[in-house]
Amino acid sequence: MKLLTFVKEALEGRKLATAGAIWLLIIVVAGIAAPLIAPFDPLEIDPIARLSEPGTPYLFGTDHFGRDTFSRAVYGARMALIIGIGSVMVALLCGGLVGMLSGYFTGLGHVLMRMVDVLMAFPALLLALVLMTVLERSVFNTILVIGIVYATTTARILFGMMLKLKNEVFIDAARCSGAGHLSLLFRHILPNLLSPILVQATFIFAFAQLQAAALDFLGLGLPPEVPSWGNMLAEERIYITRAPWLLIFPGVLIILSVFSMNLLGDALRDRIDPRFKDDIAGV
Amino acid sequence: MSNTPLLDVKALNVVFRTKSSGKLLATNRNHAVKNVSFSVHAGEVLSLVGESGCGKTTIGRILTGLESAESGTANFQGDNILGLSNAGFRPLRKHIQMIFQDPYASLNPRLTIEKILSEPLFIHKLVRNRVEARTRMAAMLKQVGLDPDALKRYPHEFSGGQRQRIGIARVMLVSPRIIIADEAVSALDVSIQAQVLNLLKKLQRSSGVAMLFISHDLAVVRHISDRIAVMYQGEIVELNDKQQIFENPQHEYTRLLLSSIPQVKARSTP
Amino acid sequence: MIAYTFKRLLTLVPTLLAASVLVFLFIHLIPGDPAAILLGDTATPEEILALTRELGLDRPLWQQYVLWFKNVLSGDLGRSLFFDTPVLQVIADGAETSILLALLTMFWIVILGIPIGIVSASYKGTWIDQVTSGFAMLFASIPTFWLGLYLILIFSVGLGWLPSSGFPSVSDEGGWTNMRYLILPSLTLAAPNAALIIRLVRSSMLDVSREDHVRTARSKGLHPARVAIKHVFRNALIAVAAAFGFTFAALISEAVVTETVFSLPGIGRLVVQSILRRDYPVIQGVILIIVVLYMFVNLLVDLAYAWLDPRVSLS
Amino acid sequence: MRYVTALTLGSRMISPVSDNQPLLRVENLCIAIQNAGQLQPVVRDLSFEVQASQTLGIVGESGSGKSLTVLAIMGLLSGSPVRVTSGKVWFDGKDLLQLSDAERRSIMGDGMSMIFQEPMTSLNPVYKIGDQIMEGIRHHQHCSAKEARTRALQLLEKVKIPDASTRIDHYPHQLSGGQRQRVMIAMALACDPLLLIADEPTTALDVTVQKEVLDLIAEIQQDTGTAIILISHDLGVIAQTCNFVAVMYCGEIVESSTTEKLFQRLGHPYTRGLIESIPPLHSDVEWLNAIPGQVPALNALPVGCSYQPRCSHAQAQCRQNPPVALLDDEHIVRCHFAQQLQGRAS
Repeated sequence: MKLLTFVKEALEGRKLATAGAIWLLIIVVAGIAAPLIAPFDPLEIDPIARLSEPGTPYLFGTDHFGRDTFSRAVYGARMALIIGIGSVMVALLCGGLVGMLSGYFTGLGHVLMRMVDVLMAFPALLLALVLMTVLERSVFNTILVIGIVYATTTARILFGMMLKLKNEVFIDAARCSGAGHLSLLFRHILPNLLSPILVQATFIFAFAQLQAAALDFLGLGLPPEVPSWGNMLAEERIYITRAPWLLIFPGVLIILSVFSMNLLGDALRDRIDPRFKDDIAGV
Repeated sequence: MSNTPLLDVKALNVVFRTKSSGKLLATNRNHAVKNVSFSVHAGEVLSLVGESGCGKTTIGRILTGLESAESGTANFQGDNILGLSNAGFRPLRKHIQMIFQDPYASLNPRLTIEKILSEPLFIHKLVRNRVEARTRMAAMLKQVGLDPDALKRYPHEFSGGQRQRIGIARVMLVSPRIIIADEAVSALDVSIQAQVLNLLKKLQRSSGVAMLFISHDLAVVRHISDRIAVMYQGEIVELNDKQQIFENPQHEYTRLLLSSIPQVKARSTP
Repeated sequence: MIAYTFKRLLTLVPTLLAASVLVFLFIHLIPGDPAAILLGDTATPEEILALTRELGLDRPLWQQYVLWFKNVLSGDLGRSLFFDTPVLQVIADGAETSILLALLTMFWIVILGIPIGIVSASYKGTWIDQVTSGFAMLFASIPTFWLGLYLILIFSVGLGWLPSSGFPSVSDEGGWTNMRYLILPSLTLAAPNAALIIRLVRSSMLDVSREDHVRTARSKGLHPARVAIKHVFRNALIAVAAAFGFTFAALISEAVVTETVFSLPGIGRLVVQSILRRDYPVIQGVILIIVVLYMFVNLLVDLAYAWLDPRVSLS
Repeated sequence: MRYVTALTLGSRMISPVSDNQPLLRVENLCIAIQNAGQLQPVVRDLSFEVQASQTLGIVGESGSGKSLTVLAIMGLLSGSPVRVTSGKVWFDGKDLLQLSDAERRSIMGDGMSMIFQEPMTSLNPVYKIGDQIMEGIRHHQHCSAKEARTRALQLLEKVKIPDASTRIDHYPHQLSGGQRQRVMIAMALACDPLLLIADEPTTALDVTVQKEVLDLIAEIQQDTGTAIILISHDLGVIAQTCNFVAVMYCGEIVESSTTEKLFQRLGHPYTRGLIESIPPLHSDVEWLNAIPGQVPALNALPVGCSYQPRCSHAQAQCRQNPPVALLDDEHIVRCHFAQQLQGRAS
């Protein structure tokens, strides 16, 4: 509930970011209610209507198999949500936990952070590519790989924030009141980290979309039959001149969603504790 | 005043090690507190006074278990409290409490005053339930000059002086034996500082709690203490009754400090 | 400064060793017999046995690592399965394209990112700022390959101004005019990164402009432009320099995509093709080299940082 | 009409027939802060004068508007949500508020310069201190780098930086807090200003260092005859350094006089309250005579006298704007009961 008021306050007076938030809401609704909204099965092939232009009954036209682009785009929204939320969860659960604990228990923490440094020596997409080489192409693996890539930065960020928070006077005060480690970590420190974590999650969500699209494009992401915006672009790229709508619709959807998420993240970041602002690597 | 002191610090040494940037493995050693000894008796106010970097704050943090010492002992009611683990120190926290300098930083911005104040009550099992806790907290807030309504509010809704009163309430709620007050009034405006000083003095008198009052301000120190220890570069250079310190300073540094303070010479006279 | 450089170099060693272990283990992560993987599908059992002996695959893992590391130090990264030439050779063939692409991209990033960022910060809150920082964020939100495809569509297919794919070496016919092949790819690659630099320059300058020493500079009666450049931008540059390490990493990542879109014979496309061809020795070699390069860039960034901030180098 | 201004508060009374022009004359200065679409006044109808080679101390607690006043005089409010809404600031014959930005800048750092509170952050960390001192000199005097450096070296020696010829090439972080404040003073003196504004110059310093810096400022004033405005929350600092004092509360000057007279006959209950809030150094008192309550918020200023809710002498009359009372020709108090209360113990 507090996070919701935090978001509401951050959006106050920021028209573009509010528009972004509304767009994201539409994506969320479309993703959840995809079967109700999509007029066709995203995998259904209509051989006669291959590469038909936008109109009726195919709102966004069809691809080279004759599949309805609009329906695929709506299911793509669902996939975007799954990838985004999944990656954020993996990044926060792995990276967030490692970073927080490392920052709190600094003895072990510095060793853990050195290991994170080693992983960070691999540029993000390259690390994802290498991991995908070893793994099968699947939705789960794509989420895992993107999540791990951003877990490293998340660990770093939370480590830094924890070091700052741990030296706060009110933490000393809580210790003097007799609070133990668990109480310090979860009652006193974590609530102060929630809004910066939310901001970080917003940016991870945005980046994950771009990474997933890039992986799809390189043929190393989601399985080709999965209706995702990235796959739609990857499969239809050769029709860019013959059927430009095939690339415009999914492309614009990705851009709008990432842009909205970045706008939202930016608006939220302006509201968090200024000490944490520089820690969060966003746009 | 009984013969055995409540808190007896002997030969305390603190060394901070920081990584030296020039050499690879070398560390810089900063001997922050050198061979410091003093004692605080029950019901007494002892002040540590000195300029920034003299080690006074470090001593306060050591005695509340927030930092560790290199060597020395600190006997509280006969038992050495140095070198205790976080858990080992916990039972002592009911008896040794701390007031912090910055009223804006010492209250968790995410917690209501009720949560902040009730925490030590529950940890030290001083109350059985919320209702009892609330009664205790409301009474204490009245004592420090705040409305019991404050419980429902967050720290940012209060002014600096009010927050410091809340900090004092948190400390007094557990009825400690000794309070370590680290620059407790330094961050406050002159008129608020006077209010809080009066409050501290009143509570100290009425409860009989001992106090280690850490400050850079000699005038404030004179007002509140029984005895004063003057610190310079990690050492206590002079420790005496306050009358002696002010009227008959022995150490050169004490004299320098006293002569450096700008004063309002003319007083309000008819 | 020399002592500082030396110290930074030394701290790199453990990270580099640990990273090399990860790269080494990569082959072992792939399901199957490493020797069979390294030789590909066509290998005979005899060949596999021979390689097993040669690489010591029958020995404990740490001995294999030592052997591998020795080979790496002597420049032997193994043989490519696809080209059947030394991996180092394969990588060297792609180096020219990638290095020229990186340099040209860096050029765009610096000449676009920094001035626009300064303008955006100087006109904070005005429509100029809103437009520039809005567009910067928009460009940071566009998938690299999508931008590349549309640049091709407009400037190559539509207008016919620039070539759409490939890159003949500058030592081939055409000489340095062949750089025109890299204009679209470098712009594609620069767009999101320049956007990030714009936003970073802007926010760092706004942070610095709130610092006390800027007020001191203004109190001297200096011209606002001089305050903005000499005091605000100069100090903001410290944060911007630190970010160039991340920019380089992003560049490598996005170069993989860009080189694929524009069919450039560079290292980035080599990675993708090698993955699709299951040419594991090449993948391993490229990754090792990129990691070393990335660390080297980070070292340079650290040194630039220390050079820009006397508090670091002189403390 | 001239006589009306004479009754506004001044560090010195503006006599109707005064012929020697003050160096700085602030008339009815009002400053407001832009807050959620509306202007909240923070400094109200402020008037005072500074004569050449005078030291005026402005004392007040946080929120009294003392820093904003000097920032407005200096011209450093631009770019913040705070602005001057009305009034005049006459300096050296010109109304500063009517000047163009360029004209204003030609005075900043030249005829008028400023020292700030935080010596640790007020110097640019990436430039050598010598270069930072030279920057202002070269800007205003258009001299060669060599001449500027010679001048910078002289200045560093003047502010008693030991080993100045080496220190000139040091970076700020290599200096202690006290030394940095000396560098700030050197920088402010670079172009021989007519007026030096010091905003809490010693608040961040230890008391022994504070004494050295205050002695230095006093010495410089003796030597150069520069007029000084010293802002402080510490009455002791003001009493020891300044020959005129203005006490500010809630954006108004409530009392002003020569230092000697002010402390002899405290006119305003607030001034008295402030002094009685400070524990005495050379005697013991059981309880401090603290001012009750707290400084009102800007958006909830009381009607009439702004001190009235905290004042032990307040009466119904105090809910009207207090008149300006002249205790004598140089001692001015903004209180309904100035005459009755003065000297009486509270």
